[in-house]
Amino acid sequence: MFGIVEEKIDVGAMIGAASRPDCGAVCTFVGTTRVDESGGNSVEYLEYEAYRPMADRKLEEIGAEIRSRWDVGHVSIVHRVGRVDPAEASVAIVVASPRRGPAFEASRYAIERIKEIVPIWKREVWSDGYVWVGSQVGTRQA
Amino acid sequence: MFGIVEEKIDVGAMIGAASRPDCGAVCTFVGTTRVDESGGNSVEYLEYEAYRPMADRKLEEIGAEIRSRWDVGHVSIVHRVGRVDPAEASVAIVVASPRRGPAFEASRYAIERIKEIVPIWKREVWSDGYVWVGSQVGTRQA
Amino acid sequence: MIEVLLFGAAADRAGTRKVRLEVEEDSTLAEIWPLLTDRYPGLCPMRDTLAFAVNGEYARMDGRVGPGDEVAVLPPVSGG
Amino acid sequence: MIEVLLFGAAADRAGTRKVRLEVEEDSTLAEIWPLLTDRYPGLCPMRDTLAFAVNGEYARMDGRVGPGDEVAVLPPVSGG
Repeated sequence: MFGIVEEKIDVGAMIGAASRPDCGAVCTFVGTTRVDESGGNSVEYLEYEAYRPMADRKLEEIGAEIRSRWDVGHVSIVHRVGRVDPAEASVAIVVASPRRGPAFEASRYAIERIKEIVPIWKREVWSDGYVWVGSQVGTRQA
Repeated sequence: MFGIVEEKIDVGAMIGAASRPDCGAVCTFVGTTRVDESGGNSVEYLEYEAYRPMADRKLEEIGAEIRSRWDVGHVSIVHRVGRVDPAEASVAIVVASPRRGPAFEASRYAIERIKEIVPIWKREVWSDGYVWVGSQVGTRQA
Repeated sequence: MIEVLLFGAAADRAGTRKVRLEVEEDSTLAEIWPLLTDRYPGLCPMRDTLAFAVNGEYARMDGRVGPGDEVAVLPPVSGG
Repeated sequence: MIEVLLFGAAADRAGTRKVRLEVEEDSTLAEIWPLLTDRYPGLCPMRDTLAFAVNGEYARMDGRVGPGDEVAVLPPVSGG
């Protein structure tokens, strides 16, 4: 399963769906909203947007890259859009493989590739304004 | 949370407990029963036993090693004993950290250390007998 | 006519998320960029940070664009 | 008296999981091993693969053991 979702991500269900008798390892990466602080202000939440359907397709492409590089039995990648509150998941990657090495390597690869090629953007909404991560454009005074 | 358990592992709940506003990454490793096949026979389930309370203490030690090496906000390691059926989890490791590198590295470290120092043993129960993994002692004809 | 979609910081700077532009058959992204910055000068300083897509796939500045195509203006991605 | 716990393949080979042995004050694991293999010769071929613990912590063959201690015979661990 690959794609952009608007609702909360059910990571437990994703891991359940990845568990197969031909695999001995499941590695899961979850990215969550971290509350940064600076100068008395703090991040209140993150807000994500995506260019669909290109973003869905790029997530599928990452899955295909993984299958071509490693012996894996299952890959799924889900990225949430909209408001994501502190400690909630914005992205979840689940890889099952017969042995543990490929599961670790492929899930790490997936998050790095997401940050390179998938058209998704986040802004940090602070107590004193927002800023688009990566562009440094926003309403916060630097 | 560190320790040996006898019941099914609820990985979703462990990830929920690991998600914190001061962390942006949660990496989870789950080891599951893989059905190997050889010569027309196959693994029916795994059966684990542990030397308690030494095993609990060694899992805690691995947690302490991780905290001394990486900047992590949460570590938990749970290992199940008794019969573990195909695709079910025998071990779950959950690490949350502010940034993703330490979460990946520490969870990989944890599973390698478990395989080195924690007094837990598994036997593969095949359709034609069993074998203690690592000792090659059992009732199967090689 | 082409449809230009703007995302993230680019939508912020332009003050819009979608614009329709009249373009010639067989234009290039390089030719379309000045049409956009004429209308939305706030985009101009972002030029070196932007990527572009045509019909949902990354494209270079010499990539062809014609009537009916969808162009996307993509600031540095920041998913995860 | 000490209590010796056997696990995994070692329990299999000995045919028991627990045995009580009479030992002198200030014995060593090296001195206890022959007492065990006298009683359970099936253990003997495993010698080089085994580790030992005294009172729940890994110990070397020159590790001290005396009455009241718990000794564990540990085949190669295979958790995970």
